[in-house]
Amino acid sequence: MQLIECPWCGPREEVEFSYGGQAHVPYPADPAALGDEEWAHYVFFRDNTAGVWAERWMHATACRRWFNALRDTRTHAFLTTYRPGDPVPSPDPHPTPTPEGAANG
Amino acid sequence: MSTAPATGVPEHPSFLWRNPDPKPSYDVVIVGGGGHGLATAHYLAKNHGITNVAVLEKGWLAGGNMARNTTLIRSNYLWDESAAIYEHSLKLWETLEEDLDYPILFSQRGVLNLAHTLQDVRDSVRRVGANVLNGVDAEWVDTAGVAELCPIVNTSPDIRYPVLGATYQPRAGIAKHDYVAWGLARRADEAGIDLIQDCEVLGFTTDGDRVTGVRTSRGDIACGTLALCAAGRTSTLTDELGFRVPLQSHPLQALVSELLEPVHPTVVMSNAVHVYVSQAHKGELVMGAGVDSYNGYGQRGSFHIVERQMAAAVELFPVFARAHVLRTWGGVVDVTPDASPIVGRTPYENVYLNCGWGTGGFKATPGVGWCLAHTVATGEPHPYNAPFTLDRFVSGRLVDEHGAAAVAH
Amino acid sequence: MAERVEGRGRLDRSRELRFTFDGREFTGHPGDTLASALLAAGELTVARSSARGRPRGVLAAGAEEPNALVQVEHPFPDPMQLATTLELFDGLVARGLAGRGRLADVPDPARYDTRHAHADVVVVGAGPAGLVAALTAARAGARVVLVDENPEPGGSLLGADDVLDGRPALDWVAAARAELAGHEDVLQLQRTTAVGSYDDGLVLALEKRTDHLGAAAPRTLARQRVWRIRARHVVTATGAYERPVVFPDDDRPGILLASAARTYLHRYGVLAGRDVVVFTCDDAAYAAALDLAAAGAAVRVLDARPAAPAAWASRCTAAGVPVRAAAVVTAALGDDRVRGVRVADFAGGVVGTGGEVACDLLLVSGGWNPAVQLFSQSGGSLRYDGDLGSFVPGAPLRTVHVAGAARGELTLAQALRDGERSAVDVLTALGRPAPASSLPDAAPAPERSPGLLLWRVPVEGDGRDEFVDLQRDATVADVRRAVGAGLRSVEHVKRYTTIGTAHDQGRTSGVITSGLVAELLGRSVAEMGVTKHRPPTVPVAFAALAGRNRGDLYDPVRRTAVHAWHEAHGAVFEDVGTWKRPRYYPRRSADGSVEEMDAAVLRECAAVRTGVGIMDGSTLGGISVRGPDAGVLLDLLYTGVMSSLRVGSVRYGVMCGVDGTVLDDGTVLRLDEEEFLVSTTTGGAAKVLDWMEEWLQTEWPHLRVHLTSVTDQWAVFPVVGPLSRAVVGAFAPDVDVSAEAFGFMTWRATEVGDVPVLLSRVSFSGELAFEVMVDSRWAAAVWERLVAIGEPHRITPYGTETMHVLRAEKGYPIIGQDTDGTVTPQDLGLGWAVSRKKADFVGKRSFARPANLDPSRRQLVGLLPLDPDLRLPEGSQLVAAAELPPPPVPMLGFVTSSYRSAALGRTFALALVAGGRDRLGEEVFAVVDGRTVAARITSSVLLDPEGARRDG
Amino acid sequence: MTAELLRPAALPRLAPRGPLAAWADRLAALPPGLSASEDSTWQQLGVRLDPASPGARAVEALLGAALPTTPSTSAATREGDVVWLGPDEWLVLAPGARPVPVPALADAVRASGGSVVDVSAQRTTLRLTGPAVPDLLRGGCAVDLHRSVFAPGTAVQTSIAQIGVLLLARAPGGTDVTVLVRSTFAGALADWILDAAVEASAPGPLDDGQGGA
Repeated sequence: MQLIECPWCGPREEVEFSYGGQAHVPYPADPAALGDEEWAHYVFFRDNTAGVWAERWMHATACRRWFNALRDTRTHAFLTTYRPGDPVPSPDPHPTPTPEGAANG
Repeated sequence: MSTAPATGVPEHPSFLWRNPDPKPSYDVVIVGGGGHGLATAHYLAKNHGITNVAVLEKGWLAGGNMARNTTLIRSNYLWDESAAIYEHSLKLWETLEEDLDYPILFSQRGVLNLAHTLQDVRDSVRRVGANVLNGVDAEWVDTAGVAELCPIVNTSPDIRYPVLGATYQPRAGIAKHDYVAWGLARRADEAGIDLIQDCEVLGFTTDGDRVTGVRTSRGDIACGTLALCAAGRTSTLTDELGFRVPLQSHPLQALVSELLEPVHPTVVMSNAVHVYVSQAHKGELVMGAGVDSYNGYGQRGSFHIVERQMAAAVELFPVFARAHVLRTWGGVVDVTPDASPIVGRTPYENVYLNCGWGTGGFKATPGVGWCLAHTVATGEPHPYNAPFTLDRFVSGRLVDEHGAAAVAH
Repeated sequence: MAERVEGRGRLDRSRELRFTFDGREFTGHPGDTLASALLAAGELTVARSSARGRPRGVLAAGAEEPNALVQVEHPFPDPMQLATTLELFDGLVARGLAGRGRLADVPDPARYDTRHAHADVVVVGAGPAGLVAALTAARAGARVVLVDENPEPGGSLLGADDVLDGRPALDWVAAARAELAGHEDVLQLQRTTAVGSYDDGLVLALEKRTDHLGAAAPRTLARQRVWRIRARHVVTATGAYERPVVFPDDDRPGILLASAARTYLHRYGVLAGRDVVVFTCDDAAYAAALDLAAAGAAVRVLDARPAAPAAWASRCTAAGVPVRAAAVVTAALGDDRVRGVRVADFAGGVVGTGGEVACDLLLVSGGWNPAVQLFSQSGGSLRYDGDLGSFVPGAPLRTVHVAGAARGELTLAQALRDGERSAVDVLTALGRPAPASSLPDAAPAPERSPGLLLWRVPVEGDGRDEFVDLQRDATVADVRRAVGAGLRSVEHVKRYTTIGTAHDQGRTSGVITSGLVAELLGRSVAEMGVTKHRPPTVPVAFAALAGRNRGDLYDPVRRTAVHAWHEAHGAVFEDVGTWKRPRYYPRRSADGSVEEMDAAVLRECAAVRTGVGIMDGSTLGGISVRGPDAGVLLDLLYTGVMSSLRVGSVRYGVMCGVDGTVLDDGTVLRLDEEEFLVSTTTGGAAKVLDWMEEWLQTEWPHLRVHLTSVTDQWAVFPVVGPLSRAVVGAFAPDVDVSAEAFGFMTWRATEVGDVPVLLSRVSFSGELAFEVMVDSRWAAAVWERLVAIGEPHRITPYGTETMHVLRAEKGYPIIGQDTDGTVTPQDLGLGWAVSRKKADFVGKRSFARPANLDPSRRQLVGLLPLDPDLRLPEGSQLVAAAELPPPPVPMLGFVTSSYRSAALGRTFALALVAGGRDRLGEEVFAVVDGRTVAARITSSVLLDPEGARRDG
Repeated sequence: MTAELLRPAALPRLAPRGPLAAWADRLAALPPGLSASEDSTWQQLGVRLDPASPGARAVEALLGAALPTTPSTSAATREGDVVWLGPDEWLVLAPGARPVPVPALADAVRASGGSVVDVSAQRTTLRLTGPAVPDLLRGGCAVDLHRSVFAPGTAVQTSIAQIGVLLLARAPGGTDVTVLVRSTFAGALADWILDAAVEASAPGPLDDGQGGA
């Protein structure tokens, strides 16, 4: 059970969050212009990276904000979290240090 | 010779397989030495006489999900296509012990899927109705029926979500996973098929729309036909081959208790009070619940899933209060958007795909092995696996086993 | 013969505890474990082995004990306790287990609970290393949690007679405990075992709070408590387990680990034998030999190594303990218990000839296995240490540290230094200055000489009686057979032989098995590795992990503001998600008989259709959508246009997933230019708010709109029926409730008394209806007033069952009952609610996929059984012909909703049928209990299709 | 003719009722060291606003307090509190008898694209006081209540068991906490507290050194 660093509230127990799968998959600008295959790839296909990838989380029981995270799916360890709209940080080899502040930020 | 190591569990044979080095080429290369890969090899030899086959396993044989699942076997799935392939698998389970000449402890003790809400009851009656019309043995039992089939279930009307009844499939049950795996492996090895362990696939060699060989940690191996049976790690292989599959790999946890005197006669599953549990032959309770929400290849999950499962277990089975969790672990299950598998063609002319089984992999083992062997041997999917195409996600003709779980009004 | 000796042990000999084991009466003292009390009474045999029924005795003194599994019968059946860790209490009734425990067949009366705790560092193990680590951190002002499995701190010191600062080591322990108790920010937990070490410094520990009190345990106290300790650093000072050497008949009662015999002497005052042979490959066994000799036993030592360690040999000579080096035990003699050993020379790995020696106790030491479970669980990799002959922590982890014997630092002095070193590492990482070092002086102990790596005594023979895993009765023969079968991985050997799968998880057998397999394959032990360590470290009761999430607290019970009224008026409730919703209100007649559901529902339906009914609709979701772009957001999410809705009006809307299937539906009120009030289904409330937030925050953050849940802010009471206008008119006299002034699908705001109320002409029954919305704090009062005003019209409260019938008579679908996640708006006949004008909305593109355009899709239709009195079971499958062909039988669809209708005077149903809307009038057959029942497909709107009743 | 309708005037005044009305007597009988009292009369306003906007300054003037921008904190206003709920979201609390004028607040935020929603009934408040409160909360809430990180001004949105709550620290160390809970979950929280109190009523066998008060 991990501590997840909400970009606003700080580190919180994993049960407080809900998962949103792969990040940075924008809704198509003009769905009507897409063929069935392209549309299916938006609706059903996502990466399934075994390693570091960008994914989405939502802090469901507190600030209720969506944010992104870089996480290594092999070890489950979070590298960093960042706000939607912020650029994807470079995968920092050193995972998020155990938080200095207490669990309630 | 010494009797079986534990209380009355049959002994393994004194020879299982050869551990050969990989040959430079094979007619068929199967990537993944789990239950599905071994079953495919067995049926290639048994049904089609194809034995110039290699099964490549990156770790130890049947050490992935085959060693980590909760060993449930049933075919009472809702949609016609699912019922067909799972029922075909169940019929093969019923003769597998003879076919393999191996004690797989196949026990048809029945499975109860509990209903706790009025919508559960509607969904259950619907599923039972569809099962019967698809030739699957299924019946709806009321609360008293549940108490009769499994007396330790708490059928009191006062619990948080009272049991309103259940679907019951008498022919469903459990089997001993490693006995099944070793039985399949021994038969394949006997037929001359090479089971290659510690052999990780690192890449492929291709020629246009054909794959000509696999690059592995134990050298390059050429192949006539390639079958992918890597379950949770399928995406790593398809990424290498340059085509996408709609899979997400999630941790799926399971646990066992200490050995207990027989107390749980059947298999019980519940969605609303989320846990499923059976008691294995040796006496340990074997339990599981849902996947962890996030993607993960760590073969472990978050402990709050186990705690929630324990609250459900004690709620449904008060007598389990002082049973003890002896060991917890996790597998990596590949889930598709419609919770149904993909078994069939790929963009490569000589490559076939078997994945997306999510939490249903073990029960499908003989069935999918049989179908994939047919598909590899004939180049044509069998009617049982024909609906489970990769391109169903484009047409929208899903086989949506997810859909039913909704809260009404 | 094992017996109690005077002047030793940490017992309260003034009090006697009576207990029963295998049906016989015994006594012990407070401070005893079941194992020590049995040994004190000369009882060596505790169980029969699971497969071969051989007698088994206590081997160890702690959690690594493989044999002494017992079933507790009183105070309450507990299927698997270890005699070596079960604290003795008066009235205990237990029996030896032959492998399988027995569960009680009555519910467990005990309470269980949990506690969260936070610390800078959690130290696991209050032995010498752990105590120093905790003291060092506490003195630096850090927040510390110290957990220890024993009733009192001290760890290995409890089982020895070490000296610190010139005084008994346990005096130093007592001082350390007192000092720690003085620190406000230190939590000491005894009888608490760390069972799991998870991510980011989470340690799960199980505290046994009242087990040692037996039947005297107060009912109000939780018997066991799961501690969730979130710490920034973890120090595991969990010591090491001594391992045996395998030899023929090594399972006889009366064979103990050397350190265990020493513990029984010092901690429990039990001399485990009078004529003792100590067979060792390691220095540590000499201390046991000398202590037992000092207690009056005749002891001889056999050291497998070419030469005995000089310092220990001289101490033995001084104590009259003969030592024979280069010698091994080649068999234990005696059937029911050990009565002697066969001894042989051992040089260059070859067993020579030898003789027999009588003894009543055989102590064994093959070396030490550091307890690396928690480090390994935290993701730490292990490294094989050739000197120790065991696996130790490999590369260090950033926040999980290992100290003392758990890292192979086996002497007391090393443990103390390593405990301090680990605390200083933690303090450095925390940026806290470390206090001055103040370690106690350990009396000088002889330098440790290298141990001999000996997994088994290399005797001839089939290995059938050389036991490796005593609990599983697994032998060297089984290991050989596994390797012979082609198995190369220790994971395969474990499953083939079941070694390491019992409660002790291979603590004494795991490394030995890897050693044996390595020898058979000619490979190194490092290459073989050991099987994976998994939580929990010791078995944990299901109920302990369930904690207080039991009964009504298993899942929160969600109640509307009017719940008390519903209960008081005899409502029968239904679970809808976490809500309790009234399903119907059965009448109780004077003779005490209670109205059946069908009768109650017919009555409630008739009341609504002919008079006036009132329902509690407060469970529906409510979302305030506010801002200049509120309309834009709704247009993107609903299938229809919402931005054109006028202030004062209401519109029905459907929301789809990206795949075009129906997600939820409900009404939308436009409160003002920049504010809409969206209502959702009960089950959809949380899902829809999350869905809207996800799109707004991650796809359209530019939209100026805010979402707020107001589900619990508003209570909603539909007042329905021809007489509803009279009741609502009287309730809100300032509002003109006439049809002309207050049109369908519009709303009016007013005040009743000084309470703001919102009325809306929304109907889910086709009848004239007004939804009364009020601040939920005034809900109970408003409901009671509506009921009082409606009393002359015999206003009737109705539940979900009646609501279902009324809406089904009008063909209105219920999301989640008439849909199953694969159904589209078009399938439900809601094409009118799908805009053709809008360029895009979520789900629209999927409508154009081949599968969505397939005419054979299942569509919602009405269904009238030819027998008007037969109610089709909901969920029944529908087939084309009366005669059922053999399976698989093609199915046309299924019944989603089915009721008895007061208004229609018959039963009716709704169903999803392939190409249903093109089959109106056709016959189809429902399969009920294996036989077919004919029914006619009709339009889904069976009552007042022209909507004449809507305006009353 | 329809029957003579009861004149509304003849009916009793519409009186509000808190969600925990049916639990009041049981909550009043909690063991020593733990007391719990409901107050559902608070005015509660959900405010959404860009903290850097002019509207924010206007709101601060109206409330007599700076809008807290440090996550999980609250500030005292003239009458009550303003609680940080998110990067552009606050909950303004005021006594029911001395409410903040909603129209004035709405006008203050509108120009800056903000919004105000009356959510006074969405949550009720339960004040927990006494030395046994920290141990009670630690029985189901993962928030660190140590005096160094949980003191007046701390306002944490979290959960107790599976019930979402907002904790307002009224004293260091968690011996005086105002708990805001969704009205329809209030009964479930009260049941949870009453069940936890079974243990709090008996003297704990172990001292609890969790750095309480």
